Amino acid sequence: MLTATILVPLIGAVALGSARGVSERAARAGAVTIAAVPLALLIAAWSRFDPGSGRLFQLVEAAPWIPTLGVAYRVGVDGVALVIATASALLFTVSAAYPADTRDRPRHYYAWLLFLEAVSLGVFLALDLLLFYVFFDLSLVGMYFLIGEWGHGDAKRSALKFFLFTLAGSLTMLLGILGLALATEPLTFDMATLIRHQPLAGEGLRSSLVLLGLLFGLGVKTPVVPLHTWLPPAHVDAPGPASAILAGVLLKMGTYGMIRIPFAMMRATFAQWALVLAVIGVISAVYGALVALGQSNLKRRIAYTSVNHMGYVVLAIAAAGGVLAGDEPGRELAITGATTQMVAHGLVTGALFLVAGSFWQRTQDYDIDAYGGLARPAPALTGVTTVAAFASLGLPGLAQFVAEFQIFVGTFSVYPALAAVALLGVLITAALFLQLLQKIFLGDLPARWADFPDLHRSEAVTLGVLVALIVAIGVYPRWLLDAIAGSSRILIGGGS
Amino acid sequence: MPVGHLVPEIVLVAGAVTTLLAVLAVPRRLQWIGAPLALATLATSAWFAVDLASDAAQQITFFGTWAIDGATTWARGVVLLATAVVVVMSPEWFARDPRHGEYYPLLVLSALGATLVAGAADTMQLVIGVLLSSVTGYTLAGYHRRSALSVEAAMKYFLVGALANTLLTLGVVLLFGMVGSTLYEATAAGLAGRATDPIAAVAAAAAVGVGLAFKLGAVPAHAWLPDIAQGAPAPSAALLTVVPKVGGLVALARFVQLLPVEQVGWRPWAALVAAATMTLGNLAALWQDDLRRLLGWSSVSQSGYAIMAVVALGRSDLAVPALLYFLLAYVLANLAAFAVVTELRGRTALDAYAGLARRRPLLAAVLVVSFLSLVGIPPLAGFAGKLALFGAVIEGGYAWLAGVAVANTVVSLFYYLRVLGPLYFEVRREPVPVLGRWAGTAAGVTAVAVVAVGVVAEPAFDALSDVLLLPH
Amino acid sequence: MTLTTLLLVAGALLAIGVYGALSQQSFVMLMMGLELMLNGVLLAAAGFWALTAGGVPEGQLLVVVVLVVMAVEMVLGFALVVAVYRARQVDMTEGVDSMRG
Amino acid sequence: MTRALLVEVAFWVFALAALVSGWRVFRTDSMVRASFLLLTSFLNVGGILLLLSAEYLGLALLFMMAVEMMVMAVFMVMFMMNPAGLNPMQMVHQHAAAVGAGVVMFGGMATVAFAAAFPDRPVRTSHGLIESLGSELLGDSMLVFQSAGVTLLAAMVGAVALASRRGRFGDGDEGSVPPPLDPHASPDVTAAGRGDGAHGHHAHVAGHEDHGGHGGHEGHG
Amino acid sequence: MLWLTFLLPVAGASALWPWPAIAARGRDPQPADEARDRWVLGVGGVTVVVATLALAMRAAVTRPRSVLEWGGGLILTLEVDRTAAVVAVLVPVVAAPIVAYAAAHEPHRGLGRLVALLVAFVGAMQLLVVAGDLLTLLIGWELVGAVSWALIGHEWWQPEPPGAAAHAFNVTRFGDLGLFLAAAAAFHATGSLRYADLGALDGAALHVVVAGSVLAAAAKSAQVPFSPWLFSAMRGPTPVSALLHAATMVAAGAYLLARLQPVLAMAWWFGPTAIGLGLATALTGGVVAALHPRAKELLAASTSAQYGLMFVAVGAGSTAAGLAHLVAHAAFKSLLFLAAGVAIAAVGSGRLGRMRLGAPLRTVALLTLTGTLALAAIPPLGGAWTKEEVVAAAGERAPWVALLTIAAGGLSAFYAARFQLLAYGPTRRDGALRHVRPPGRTETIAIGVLATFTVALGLLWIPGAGQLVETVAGGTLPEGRAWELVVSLLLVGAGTYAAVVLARRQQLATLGTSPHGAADWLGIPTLAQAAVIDPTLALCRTLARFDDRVVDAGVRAAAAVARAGSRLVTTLSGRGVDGAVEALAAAARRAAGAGSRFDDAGVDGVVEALAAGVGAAGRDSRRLQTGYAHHYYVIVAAGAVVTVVALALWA
Repeated sequence: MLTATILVPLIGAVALGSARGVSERAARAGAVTIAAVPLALLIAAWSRFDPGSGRLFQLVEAAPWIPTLGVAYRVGVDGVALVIATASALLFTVSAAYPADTRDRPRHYYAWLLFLEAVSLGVFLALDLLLFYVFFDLSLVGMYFLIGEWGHGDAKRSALKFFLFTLAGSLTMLLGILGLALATEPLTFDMATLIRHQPLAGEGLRSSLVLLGLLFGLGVKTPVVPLHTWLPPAHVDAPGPASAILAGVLLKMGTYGMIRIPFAMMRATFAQWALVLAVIGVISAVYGALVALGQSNLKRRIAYTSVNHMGYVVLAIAAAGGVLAGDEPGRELAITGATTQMVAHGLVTGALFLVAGSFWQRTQDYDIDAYGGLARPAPALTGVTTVAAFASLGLPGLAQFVAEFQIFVGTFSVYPALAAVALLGVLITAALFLQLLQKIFLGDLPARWADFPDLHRSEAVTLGVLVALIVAIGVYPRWLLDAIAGSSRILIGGGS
Repeated sequence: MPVGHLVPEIVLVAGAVTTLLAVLAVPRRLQWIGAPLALATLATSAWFAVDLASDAAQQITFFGTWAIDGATTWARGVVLLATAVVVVMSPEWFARDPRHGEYYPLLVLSALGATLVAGAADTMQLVIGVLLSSVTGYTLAGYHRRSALSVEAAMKYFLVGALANTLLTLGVVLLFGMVGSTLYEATAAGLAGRATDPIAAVAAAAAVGVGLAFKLGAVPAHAWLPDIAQGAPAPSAALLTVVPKVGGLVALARFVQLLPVEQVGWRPWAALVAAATMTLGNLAALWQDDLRRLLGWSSVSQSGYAIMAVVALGRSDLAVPALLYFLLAYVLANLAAFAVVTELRGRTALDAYAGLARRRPLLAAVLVVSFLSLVGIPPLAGFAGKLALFGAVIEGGYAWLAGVAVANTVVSLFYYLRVLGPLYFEVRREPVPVLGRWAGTAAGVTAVAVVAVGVVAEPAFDALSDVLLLPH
Repeated sequence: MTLTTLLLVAGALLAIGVYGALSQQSFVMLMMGLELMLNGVLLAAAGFWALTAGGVPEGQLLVVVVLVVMAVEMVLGFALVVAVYRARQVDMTEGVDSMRG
Repeated sequence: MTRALLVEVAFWVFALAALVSGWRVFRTDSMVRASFLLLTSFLNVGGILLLLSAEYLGLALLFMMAVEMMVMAVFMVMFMMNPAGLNPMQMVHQHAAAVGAGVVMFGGMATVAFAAAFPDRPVRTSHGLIESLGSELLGDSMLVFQSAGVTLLAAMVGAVALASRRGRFGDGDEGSVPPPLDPHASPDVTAAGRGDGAHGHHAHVAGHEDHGGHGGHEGHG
Repeated sequence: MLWLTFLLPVAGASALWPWPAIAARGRDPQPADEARDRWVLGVGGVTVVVATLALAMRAAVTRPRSVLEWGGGLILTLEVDRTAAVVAVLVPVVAAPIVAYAAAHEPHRGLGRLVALLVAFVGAMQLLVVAGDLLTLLIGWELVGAVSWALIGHEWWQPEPPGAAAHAFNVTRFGDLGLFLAAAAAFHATGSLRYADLGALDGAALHVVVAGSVLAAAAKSAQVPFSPWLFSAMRGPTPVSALLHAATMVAAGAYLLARLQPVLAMAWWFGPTAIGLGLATALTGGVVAALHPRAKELLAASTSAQYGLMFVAVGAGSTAAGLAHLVAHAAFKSLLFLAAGVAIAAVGSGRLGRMRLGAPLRTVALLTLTGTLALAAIPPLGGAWTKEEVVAAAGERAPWVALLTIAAGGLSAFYAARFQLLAYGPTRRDGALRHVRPPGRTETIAIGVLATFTVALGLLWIPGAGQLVETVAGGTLPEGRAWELVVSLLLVGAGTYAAVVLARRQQLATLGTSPHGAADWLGIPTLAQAAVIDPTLALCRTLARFDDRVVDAGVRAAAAVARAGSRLVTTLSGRGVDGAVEALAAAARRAAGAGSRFDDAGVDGVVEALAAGVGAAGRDSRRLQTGYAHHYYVIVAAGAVVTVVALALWA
């Protein structure tokens, strides 16, 4: 079943890419349909997933690949992976449905999108380190072509920078992965085994280097300050749906990887370095928020809030792994919160970037100061953006509050001072989003935007789905949290 | 005298001679006959090589001068495969040259030279193999006798080669002076004993090392490679950027294992050469506006990666598999790229590749696969190769070298994307004429092989898991 | 005539050869430098054969191999000089510099 | 005078002659003279080989080098400008670097000569050495020998392919150019324009000459 | 069931919001539509609020407790204790007339949203009130803040309200951080967020919880130094000011302290802090209210001051007194705001100096007077009783605390009189009876209802009422001392008298006309602007620029060094030994050039700089490939030497 979630979009991508004479409409309809299949499969997987079973990985499917090197095709889920994968599948479906300017190459556009979906889901479902890396790297290729071909502005340069920067990260991570796997005897890349055996435990310098390699690689992708500079240009120049996926799915690979690999497989070493990571997380959170407030470009501002929000995730992960024993409830909360934040941030920021994409399609202008009073001509757009903005600043009743509350409460158990400093980010985020709303939607309406078109039907429907989920998680998150919490407990307890 | 252990090579000699005689006999319209004959020769040799690998144990044979271990077998296979691809690319390219018949026997002899280098277990044999590989190489490089660039490339190839071979010979003579024999086994034993001292050993190893660096296109004897890639006939460039390397690398790996580490610090030296080679190659490739020259420099950098495996020899079980697998991956990807260049009639200005994806989507796809494999993007062959290399050096205690390689890989991505970006993102309307059917087929086949070898890597790694690199 | 003196003479020949190879502009003169180097190698090989290896036949073969290297390199070298001259009317290293960078 | 002393004196004579003539190779104005000086150097090394009881090899070297140097001299006369060295000329570059490299080379070899401990196993007798070479060639080292044969064959084929002025089908280098970018272009274009694919055969890269153009040889410097 | 007090208003609001748009069916609104909309929204809104009131009363009697698993170990608890019961009932009681007033009084544009948000606010406030744990409290706490933002910015098309709304939200959110911290500390220490488990706190966690709660409460209740946000909130429509920024939302701070008083009091410093904050706010707020030239701002400052009094009461340990004053204040202050709204609508300006509507709006003026008297704490109104209880509570602590409280009371008498005299005082002699817009019937009734409520609280003066209050609110009321009552009444009288005298001299309106003077919260906003907001924004802009280019300085410098190095190597090897000296000089020149180029590089990212360095190294390394074969020979020779060294060195 999980294999199918990867294969269906992959086959779809190949089919769509090689088909002839497909109209824009048909390509989009086909892409949405194919993109929705993994979503359906993952929902089905969710129903079969038993969070209370005490086993970390479930629904495992495996096949030999390169047994000589201990590499196998292994997929499966724990609660963390399951919810992130499902959210990603949803985001892909929504992004495919969101109208985009495909520049007369609809087949290729949607084929790359589906390819990206396949490999992104692969990252979250892989239970083999090398398989994980394979998908991790391929996601860069897919995104490179999406930004380079369908981006705007200085898209080629941004795509190049994105690819170079993140490849540097992923290769460093590869070195870490190798360093970790080579410590096993016999050689294996099986995640479950590595979690069970904790290779490199207590091997001073070597394990520290491996950990730093892993964290560097994953930190680039997350991104944490100061490894974040690829993010703003990539976001600004990417088409709206690609931005949504970049923020909603690709960034998660970094933090998901942190939970999956260094956190779970190198618990002792991780605990040694957790404080450093936590400080970096706090810096990312506060710095990202401050820089976001200083931006007058809509997409850059949203992009930097991603740095802020992912900073919380990093902080929570560091806190959860900061000690080897003690404070279990708080650390569980931190991990659950980190995961929830990944899901929530994906939905919220995805929605915000789709909105930004709508702006580009209408006006080709991202300058916040150029707008004003758009609430009059575009009330629906205003409403959706307001909900998303409030979700992003962590208003209760919307998804991200649940996550951030857990993160702060959980982190406080281990690093109270850092949690307190990180809270400032919440305040700055509030300021920057209110200012954003005020400058774009409220106040005087410049004459040139008098007939600014409101959301089209397809935009409204897709954003509506996201908003509905944001509210659903915010109001009653139990269905989500319970799926995660079982795995958090096991991860904190160190079992497999 | 176990002549059977040499059947693949004997077949090559016989085939080369037969082909030579045939092309001398047939009229100019039929000069292409050399291609099928050469192919048949290569195929027969390969068949015997496989046969031999399954029949004979891995051993040093022929009075200690010839190693028929897994490494030799693998090198034979890769060399024959690469040569066959080049043979397929050639007839259309040389269609205008009435005397291109001799080209095919030279290709076969070049393959023989590389094989002899790879299998040599005797320093004299090594020198002769290098020499054969070199002289055929000079000729292949200069085969466009009327093309200024072709003869220039050949001349520089020769000049660097002659100096390097002289140094190699000097090193071999010094080694002989120390141990009184040219056999590898005797050399290793002699050097390990206390009879010798580090000074002469270092001098000899340095001379041999620089000599072999020429075959690899490694620093400091790398300068010929970009010129060959740019100036030599495209099929020759395809051959010379890959085939001599296969032999040279196996030979280097074989040779360094003879040296006692406590007297000759070959491991750090190899690491240094690897780092310098990959860095120089990548840096110099960055701003090339000529695709073939870019490929040449990239080829230099790929040698640097390959030498990483040499560093880890004896310290990691992965070293030999990594070396041999990476060679295969590199050879396939590089051949695919040159096959595309050939099919595009030698089109080489970077700008002329912009918008190719819409005019020639399949060739563009081959180029993408080839370049991404050279970068090491999974699941292409280059990825598994680099993975094994990184694993080997990390296990061998040279993690910093892996770090250097990572940085270099990122840099290399830049120039590959300088080609691939415009290839896909720009729109051009000019027609893009191609050469014919065969070079395109070669491009397609090698690209598919790059994917297949990467995805289905297990057979290769399984086969390589018990490969020996005699006499160690 | 000890091994040391032989090696010194060989080294001197090699040194002169290296000097020639590096300093001569003309291809032919440059190749003479290489020849001179090989001359030194040859001397060293013969010296080793006679003084350290106890006259094993391999040593004689080694000298032959050096001779082969010498001959083969020169043959190809001259052929290339001819080819370059015909294609470009150039016989010096400075004349073939169209490919650089 | 004992035989040993005689050998010693002969060695130094040969050695000095080899070195001096070797040095003079690069100090003469005429290439022809240079090639004869090189021959002299070789002949003297051949003499040392004879002293080392390598009669066969010494003689082989003498003959081979005599022939080769004759070829070289003829070559000078036939192809090269300033064949007879009538005009004084100094065609030298990067002189200091070359001297430095030579010094380093000598230093290295001298270090090896003085400091390295080579085994001391002089050849016992000159008797049967040539026979042993024969049996080595066709015995233990047959592979090397045969490979060398193939290499010589390849060298011949290659040299002929590259250098012959007349081929079986007319001009030796007719049509030996890369295919033009545009298949419909006139067949007799050279590779000169290959650097610029966008302009096909019309472009010329500065710095190299069409083979057909008889612009003559550009001076150096 | 308890959830309904939250869900019902929210559901009602979501039905009311789109009503005008649905009713208009896409047509432009007609005058008849307006009347119908007002009727529907008013009746609908009041109905929902009244239904909520019924639910709240039921809950106040049954004291139910409800638990909801939120997942991941988080549990939402609703719990009604005595304190909660009082406020839960109070909120809809005050809200009902205000909603009716809003439906009748406010402009038609956006009316559906306004009424809906007011109703939704009731729900959010109820959640805050009935919360039984810190998480639920935080949810309600932030929700009312968000609704407050939307309501202050109700007239979003105007230039000012959106910014004012953001200001109010940001300041109160700063306080919310305190609740986050409190929740985190409580969870860390006890593993639970429930109020009931907070008793187990001790040590650092206790102090964090107390400090967080006090911070949140102070911000929400507009205590010094957070008070200015309440001025921003005055940009909202009058009903909003009446409901949120006078009667209820602002009350949340005082309510929280009262609700958690037993826990908070476990920290020794809680009492002094709360009293200090409260007194400071009461006195400064009194001064500001006495001086401010605008009606709503006067009332807002007074609101801060009155909540200061409640802080004093709770800090002194008498939650009952604080709670009683909270109720009384809710009644009269919402009344006064509605009255102010009528006055502002009548003259079209918020400036007190322009009003004096006693003659034209006699009914409203009389109704207003009840509120003013209650604010001034003149018996027999309930406000006076509750204030005296606060004074008594303060006196329990220390006489000087009581005295300061009494002084604050004197100030409130002064500004109450000032408000009454200026807004609804006798008409000026010079100004003829102007034409003013009279209030509608609904407005008057709404004001009347609140006035009735205010007056009804006078029943507290009946002996024995104190016991009833103790029963209802819990805790004990302090015994008042006679001297306190006497002094207090004297000061009230003095304050009133001063106002009347100033009014006679025509100086009452012109006190403190400067907007930046004492009337503007003693310069706190200016200070905040200069010390917090401007530096933060400047920091943001600087960081943004920094992020774009300066981070790279180090990287760029490293790149420059690498570049110079690579050039050096290149030139050395390219030119041979002869050129070495020359090359060194050239490299130095180029390094200098690189330095100057570095300045010109302009805005570039970290990676760009690194990339530029690598790229330059790439260009330079190509120079190694000179095209001359003899240079390649030098490279080989040098490489051989390096090889020898390497092999020998690392053996």
